[in-house]
Amino acid sequence: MNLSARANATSTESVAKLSVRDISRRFETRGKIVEALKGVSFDVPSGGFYSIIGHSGCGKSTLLNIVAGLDQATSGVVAVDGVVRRSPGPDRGMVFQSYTLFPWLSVIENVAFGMRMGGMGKKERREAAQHYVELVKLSAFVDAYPKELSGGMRQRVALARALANKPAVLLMDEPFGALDAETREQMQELLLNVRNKEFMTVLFITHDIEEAILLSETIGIMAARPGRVAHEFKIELPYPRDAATKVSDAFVQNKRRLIEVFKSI
Amino acid sequence: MNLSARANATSTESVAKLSVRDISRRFETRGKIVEALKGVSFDVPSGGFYSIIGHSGCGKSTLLNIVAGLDQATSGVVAVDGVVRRSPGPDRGMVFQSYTLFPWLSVIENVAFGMRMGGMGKKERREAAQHYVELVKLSAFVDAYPKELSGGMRQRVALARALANKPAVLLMDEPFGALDAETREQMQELLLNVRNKEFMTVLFITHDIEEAILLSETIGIMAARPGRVAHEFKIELPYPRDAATKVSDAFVQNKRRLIEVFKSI
Amino acid sequence: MPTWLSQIGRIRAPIPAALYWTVAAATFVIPAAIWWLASSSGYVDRLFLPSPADVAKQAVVLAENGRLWSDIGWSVFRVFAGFTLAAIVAIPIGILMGTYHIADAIFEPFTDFVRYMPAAAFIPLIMLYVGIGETAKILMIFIGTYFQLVLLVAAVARTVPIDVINVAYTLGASRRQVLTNVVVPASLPGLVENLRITLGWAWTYVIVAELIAAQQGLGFRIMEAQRFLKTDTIFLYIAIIGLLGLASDQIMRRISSKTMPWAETFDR
Amino acid sequence: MPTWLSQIGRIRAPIPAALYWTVAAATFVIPAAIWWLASSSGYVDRLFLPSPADVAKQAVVLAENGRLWSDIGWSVFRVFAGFTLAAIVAIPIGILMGTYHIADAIFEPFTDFVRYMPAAAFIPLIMLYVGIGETAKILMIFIGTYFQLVLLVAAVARTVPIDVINVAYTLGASRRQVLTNVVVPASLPGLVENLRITLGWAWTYVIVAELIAAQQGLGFRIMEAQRFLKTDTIFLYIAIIGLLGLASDQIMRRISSKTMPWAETFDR
Amino acid sequence: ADAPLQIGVTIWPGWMPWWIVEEKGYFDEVGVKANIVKFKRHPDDMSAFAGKQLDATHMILADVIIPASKGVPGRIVLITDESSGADGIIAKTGIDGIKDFKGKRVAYELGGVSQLILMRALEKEGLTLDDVSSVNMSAEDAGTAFLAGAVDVAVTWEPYLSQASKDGKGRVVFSTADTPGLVPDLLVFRAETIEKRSADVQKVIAAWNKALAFIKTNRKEAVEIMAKGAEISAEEMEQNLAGIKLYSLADNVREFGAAPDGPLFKTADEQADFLLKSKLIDSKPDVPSLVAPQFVGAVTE
Ligand SMILES: Nc1ncnc2c1ncn2[C@@H]1O[C@H](COP(=O)(O)OP(=O)(O)OP(=O)(O)O)[C@@H](O)[C@H]1O
Ligand SMILES: Nc1ncnc2c1ncn2[C@@H]1O[C@H](COP(=O)(O)OP(=O)(O)OP(=O)(O)O)[C@@H](O)[C@H]1O
Ligand SMILES: [Mg+2]
Ligand SMILES: [Mg+2]
Repeated sequence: MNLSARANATSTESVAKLSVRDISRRFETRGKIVEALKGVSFDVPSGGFYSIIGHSGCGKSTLLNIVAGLDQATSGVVAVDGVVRRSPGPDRGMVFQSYTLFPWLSVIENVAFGMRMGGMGKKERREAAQHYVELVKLSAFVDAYPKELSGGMRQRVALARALANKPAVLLMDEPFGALDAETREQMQELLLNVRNKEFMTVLFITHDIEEAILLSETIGIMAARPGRVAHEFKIELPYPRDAATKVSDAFVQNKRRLIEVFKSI
Repeated sequence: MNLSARANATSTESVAKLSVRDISRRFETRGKIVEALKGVSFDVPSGGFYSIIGHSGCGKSTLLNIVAGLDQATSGVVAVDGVVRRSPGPDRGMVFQSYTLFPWLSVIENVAFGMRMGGMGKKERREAAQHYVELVKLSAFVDAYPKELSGGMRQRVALARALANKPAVLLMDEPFGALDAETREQMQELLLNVRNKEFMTVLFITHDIEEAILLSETIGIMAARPGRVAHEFKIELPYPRDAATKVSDAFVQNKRRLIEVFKSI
Repeated sequence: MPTWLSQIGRIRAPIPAALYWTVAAATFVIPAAIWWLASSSGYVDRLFLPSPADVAKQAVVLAENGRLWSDIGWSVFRVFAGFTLAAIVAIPIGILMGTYHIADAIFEPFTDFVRYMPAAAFIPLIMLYVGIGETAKILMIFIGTYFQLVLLVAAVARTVPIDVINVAYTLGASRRQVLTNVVVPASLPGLVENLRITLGWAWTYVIVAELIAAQQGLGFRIMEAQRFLKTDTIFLYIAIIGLLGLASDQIMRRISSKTMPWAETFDR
Repeated sequence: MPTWLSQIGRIRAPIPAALYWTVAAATFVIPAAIWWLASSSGYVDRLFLPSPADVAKQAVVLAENGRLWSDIGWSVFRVFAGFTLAAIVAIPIGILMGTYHIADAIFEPFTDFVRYMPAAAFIPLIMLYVGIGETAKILMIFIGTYFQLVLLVAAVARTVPIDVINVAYTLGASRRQVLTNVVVPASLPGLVENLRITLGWAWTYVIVAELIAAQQGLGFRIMEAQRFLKTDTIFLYIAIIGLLGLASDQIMRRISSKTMPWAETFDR
Repeated sequence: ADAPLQIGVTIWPGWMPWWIVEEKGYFDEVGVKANIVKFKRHPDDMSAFAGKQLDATHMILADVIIPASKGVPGRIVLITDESSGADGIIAKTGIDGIKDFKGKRVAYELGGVSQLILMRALEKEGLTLDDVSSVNMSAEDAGTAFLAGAVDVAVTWEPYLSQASKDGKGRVVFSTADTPGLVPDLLVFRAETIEKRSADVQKVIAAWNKALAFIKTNRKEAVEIMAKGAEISAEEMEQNLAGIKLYSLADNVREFGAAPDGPLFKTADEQADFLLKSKLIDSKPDVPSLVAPQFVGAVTE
């Protein structure tokens, strides 16, 4: 895989952590063709936070799946550290739009799954997992099975599971969609913290413009038919950020500008 | 069922469209007891719009399921027009937290399902369904199967399906969770319109405080452990409302007050 | 590296149809070649392993005198009739069993009791009550198939997600409608798959069924050939049963992938 | 109206255990009563329908002389050994078939070909290669069970949602780990259910297996009794097979509901 | 007005003449409505017979005697043939005689003709079944098992006997050729059929006789018809026929003799004693009542 990788990566001078190059994806079902993605390209530098916003059905989940290696692009490549990736791996952790927990594992076992796959010992991984379960405020439910959890709780378990695995690149598809405002804020702060500490690179899909601004360095605005990144928007806010950032003037300005751009597309 | 209904309904003097009376729900799994709901009571008048907000896992979905007749309360009753309801029926339409479409039916067939059950003719129901598919902006996907839709598109189909069935009471569990801001706004307006026209009574779960204020007459704020309605909050905004309502002073005031109350719980 | 090669090791990844059928063909050609070698080398007794040529010769003989066709016709008829009957009874009952706990109480324990019994042991009772005509043979296949099929149908009906059922209720479907308009279509892909599997079971009963006073049929002819040590005929007829099964399998697969475009399966 | 009564008609609603078992018991008691009436009224020939008393008498005789126990022991051993072997082989192969398209190409068409063949037709080849000892009988049950089981396992493995597999990949599971840590546990409830169903299938082969030089066993004794028209023994032994099956069914159900608390099923 | 008579038959060379009856339409010729119903396994046609599904079927003596003790009324009307070398005992090379059977694995069908033949053979050398290691299998399976080398001795029938000799796997050490009269094959009718439709029964026997006559006069064609029915070659059919002795009417008259003193009665009585001794039946039926000699007698007139 490495050979073609070099060739493809030449366009990115300083190698980006994650490069998405000219991705297209076409679905053909029963004669009908849907051009879900066409020529999507962007880079996320190491430790960067890139959010994608766009209307329902514009191709965001499709894009994330391709980046994760779970779906194959009709054309184009995805590279991590300049190496082309076509299949999924632990370097790209993912939180799915529909929280897919393992029904046969308890909360803590779900969170510890990645560590178990990595060969970590039982006691060690339970401790580590416990930590993340606490972070997502589910200590009271460590031994519950997914079917005994509420929607928002499941989403948080999925989040803890992805974080606990410490992926180099974290892909998140509307991870906070089912959460109330307060919990959502807590999770946003959690994400900001963890990312700082672990130096993760994040590719994030959201519908919440404020959330996008609070978290991201860059926001890619996608347009539909065919799905493409129509505009990239840099957020000029210093890190570390927290909930308080949202009431700053700079934040409000960024928001106003972003909404303008978004509407113009 | 009617007998006990009368007895139970006496406490509501002027019979409410939907009465929830002292509902408790306890889950017992592997020895552990979770008190998901305890003594939840409220009324929604005919044509009323009642929203429930509350932290993740506080029991909102459980409550809605009981109102729909899909789960059985440990104690307490639910009455529609003063008649106790213990099993599900078309008088209480529902949009689920996880959009559950019928995978073997196309978009239009999904939307027309309720009408088909009601015995409406094929041509007639297709026309009616077509109308709702257009309202949720999925005309291009009438014949697609659920597996070919994005998350937000599925949610809209579920919405159209519930609306098309014109239930007396509409129960909605975070129906707009997976939608981008613009589509969400469109759907909110759609809901306001349809409710006006069809004179539906709505019980609505959301995480979005602005959404709750924009849509509701009354907001029930739920607290957890055990789940209960800790506070009822009246929204003093005249109908008809629309997206513009959100920038009015009254709206902002309501929001500030609601957030205060919510935080105090 | 061609992409199809990298696809091979991937879970659920489809491989090119050409590759699929090449490999599948190889799984037939290789045993056939081994058979041919083994029988022609004389390493294995011809009496137990006739040569492909002998079998082919026998096929020509029987095809020419027409017996082959009448045997196929009769057995296909019996299996088809018995199986169809079993399906007609098992599908509604199985769906009820998987849906209503009370139906489960009525049918499941008793089915669990009867299904273990060797079908051949029912031959005397069958002869006593329905005689020795075609009905008896069809009934034998029915008994051999029904009790297994009904449990498989129930198992499928049980996997229909409760959410989907609940949605239908809130849309005003009556219990009856939920059964016919939700449980049935939701079970359909699993149902077709299980019918396909059970059709194979029905065929394995053709010998038992044709113990009952059959005058012709594939199972009857196999037994007759066994009596006279005609190993080539036995091999021929066994292979024909296999081929008939293989063909019906492929037909059922085609039908199911054509009629259920919404199901998530990996196609051939 | 008591609540349990209203539960009866509800889809997927559990009914009280007492009601369940009362109804289930009735499905045994009623046919037994009909049997008793039919045989004591003399309406049906005793030769075909011995009276319950005759059967009970025969049970006492055979239990006392020990033959009953040795027959049960031998048959249980054979069925258990053949079935276990079939499961050991079919589960891994079936899971591969349901997971890798290439494994499907290798095994499915050939299995589809072989599984239609009447197992009894393999008796001569079995005798040639493994003789007439216990191995032969166990192999017979293996052949009768394996080809059906492997397809059922594959069908189950195919229903594991692709999402769950994908999640595991993104958490760093290797393909091998996905197989063992995701596909296998996700298939487990369906697998256990299908093993339960196929165990019944294995039992129906006990007669065929004991055609091969058995000196004892339930199937053997049934055939012997048939030879001498000892209908009471036939009835006794058939009932015993049914009861053994019923018992093993209940045990497997218990095990599966105890070991898989996370599965969504309606319990008894 | 009467339904066609149902005559059960399992595959046995001595009963193949029915194929000629069918092919030549002898039933029509003699004016009786009758069907030949083929069964694979012997117990199955007996079940059908006991269940009143058949009016007649073919049996050996033990098959008549055992059900009789259970109240199934069968009447012997005709001896069709006698196994005369078609059933036999085949032993591995190295086993020279019956006395060497001691401790060897011997395959035979429990309770069937095979057991009878084996016991008769062992008796000759002063042995009993306890001296051998019994392996229970149908005659065909026993033959197959022998050819497969899975047993040392097998009681089986043609073509397994000649096949094993031909292949040099063993040799026939004993056969029904050594025991004349031991295994007569019989045509047995239900008692009530005989009572109600004795004329038809008589016609069935007449049809059978026509077939026998045809075999005599047109042996080549007859063998071909029978071979075609059995799906084997004419040579193989001949080989099968070599092991049996078809009974002519005259033979029948001789065997039935002057009831109840004829040789058939004597053999039957002996076998009933033998079955009783072997605990295969609980009580001895009245043997003479199992025979309906009038039909054989009538034809000769
Ligand atoms: N089947 C069950 N078994 C055990 N506990 C359950 C079950 N279903 C729900 N619960 C518990 O009941 C409580 C309420 O769950 P519910 O789904 O109603 O929450 P919710 O308010 O809808 O949350 P969210 O906003 O996250 O969807 C939770 O603590 C949950 O763990
Ligand atoms: N399997 C499929 N077959 C056919 N079309 C598909 C398939 N999957 C996705 N699509 C189409 O691709 C487009 C993009 O879908 P995608 O799920 O990426 O949208 P999205 O941006 O994630 O939307 P949302 O915000 O609603 O989740 C949609 O038009 C959808 O209909
Ligand atoms: Mg999406
Ligand atoms: Mg919820």
